[in-house]
Amino acid sequence: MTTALLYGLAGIGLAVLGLRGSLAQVSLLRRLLALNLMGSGVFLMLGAVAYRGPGLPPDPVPQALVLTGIVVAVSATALALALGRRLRETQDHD
Amino acid sequence: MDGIALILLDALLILVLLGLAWATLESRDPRRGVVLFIAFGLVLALVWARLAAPDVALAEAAIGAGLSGALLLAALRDEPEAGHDPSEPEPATPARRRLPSLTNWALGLLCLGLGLVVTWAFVDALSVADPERLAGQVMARIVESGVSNPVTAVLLNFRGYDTLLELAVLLAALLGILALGPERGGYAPAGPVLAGLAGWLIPGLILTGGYLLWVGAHAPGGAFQAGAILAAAAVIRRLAGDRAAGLPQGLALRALSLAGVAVFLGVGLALLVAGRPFLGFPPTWAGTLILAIESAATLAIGATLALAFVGGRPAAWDSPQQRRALDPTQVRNQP
Amino acid sequence: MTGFLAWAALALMLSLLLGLIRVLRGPSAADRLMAAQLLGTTGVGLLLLLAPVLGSAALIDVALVLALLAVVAVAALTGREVPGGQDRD
Amino acid sequence: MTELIAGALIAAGILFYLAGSIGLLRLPDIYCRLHALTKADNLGLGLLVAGLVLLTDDLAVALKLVLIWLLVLAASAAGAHLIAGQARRGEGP
Repeated sequence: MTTALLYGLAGIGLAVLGLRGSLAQVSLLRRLLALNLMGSGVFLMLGAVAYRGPGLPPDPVPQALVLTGIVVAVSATALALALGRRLRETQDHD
Repeated sequence: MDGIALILLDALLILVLLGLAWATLESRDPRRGVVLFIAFGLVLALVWARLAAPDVALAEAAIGAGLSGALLLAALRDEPEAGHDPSEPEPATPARRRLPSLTNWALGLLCLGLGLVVTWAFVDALSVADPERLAGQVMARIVESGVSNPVTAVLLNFRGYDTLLELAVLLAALLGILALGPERGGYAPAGPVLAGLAGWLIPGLILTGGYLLWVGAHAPGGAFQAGAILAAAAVIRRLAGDRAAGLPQGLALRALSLAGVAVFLGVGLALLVAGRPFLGFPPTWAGTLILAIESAATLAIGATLALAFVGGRPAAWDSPQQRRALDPTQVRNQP
Repeated sequence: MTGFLAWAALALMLSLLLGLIRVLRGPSAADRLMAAQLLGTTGVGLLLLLAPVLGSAALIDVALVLALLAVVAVAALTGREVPGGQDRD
Repeated sequence: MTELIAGALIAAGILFYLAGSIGLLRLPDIYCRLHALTKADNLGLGLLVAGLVLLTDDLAVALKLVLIWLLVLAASAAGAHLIAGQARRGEGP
């Protein structure tokens, strides 16, 4: 219970930090890093909900959601990096 | 007595995690930011291990602590910002400009408010004495799922639609990357150290990927982790000078990228034809079908993430005939 | 014994914290890289200790993956591009 | 008795880790630090693994632990070479 609360709050803090960064940063790379940190915060919240204490089996459903989320996040990051590169190339031509 | 040690460990882990996130965002030098982000992924993997989520810890160790770092670093190579010396004082280039301070404060306040609302909701949700969880239903019917690892059962059987759509998202991202331009420049041929490393690391990674795919049925592991590890083998291959990253050419590469979605859909449709619901595995066959889908998904995830590291449409994407017909260097240089 | 191992894990976490200071401080890229490599090894040790403490044998597999992927990250960080071979337009 | 030896080995391993981290912080130049780092990698984890192997009664687990140690050993040697090479080329940041 306390463990779940502790890590859940950490997840929320991480999500807030990432959200603020993704809005306030100007460079594309740092925005992407911030978005990834925000995603990790949300995942951590889900993971905290899934945790049920030492010795007890955790809830597999949120864990499976997180697993799906991690793979989607990395593919979205890869696509965003490719978009950023294309953007820079078109700007260089101007 | 080990209770106190674990609580202190929790506190340190959380402190380090948040500190690394903060430092990542505050880094002026983008390369430093990426290194800190890799360290963040490593600590997050430890956190998942602590939260009794070894399946997630495996994925985070493979993706967060390894692969996304490699992806970001490859992208940094064509980032003009990366060129300057970090020991120099901050140059006042446009890339460094910040938002006006008033907007900045308002933004901070807004995010904080949002965080407080989420905190309230989260604490409220946790304080329910004995919440009704889906876990009970998963455990009650896990025998029918064909696997004994509950996370794999949820991913491939009980919530198979999610995973199918996730593979579709992965494919869509890949198509986007391929459409946006040709691949990034390659790496210098490996020196003796890197060549020696690749010589044992690539077989080791492939073996570990196979092991995790197999073990995923009854213990932590599965297609995502295995796929990410295969992609890491491709990354090493490309770093050692092989531009194609060990991927096959032409039609074989296309088939590999499509394999996950194709086999998943094929199994679903075959079940429909056989008179069962879409992706409703018959319990006796479920184990075999899940292994078939997971094997295809592993290859597809590996190929997709490897192509993401390549960073665009590789020369090998088209067959040799197509390449001759449509010489990309000729086409690209026209205005 | 698990009590002792939990304290050992805590000590290793402290060591990880010290290594992180070098990642933050740098100053050179190689310093950060070394610290990142030490972080990987410390993480592997921590996972191996946590496996008996938390009673989860799967954490040994996590340690294996971390050991393999940490060196991939180091290789990516030291990767050299083709000299002058950037086909940028 | 076995537990005592295992505990001593693990404690010694942790000391090497701490020494490596402190060395990384305190030593003056990069090649010295590289030296401190490889000590921690090789000996710290090696002692830790030796202690844990004594504590387990599952042969498969023991073999996996030793395998991980060997992997880290080979990886850290190669990694240290790559990092030293980069430091010598003066590339960066």
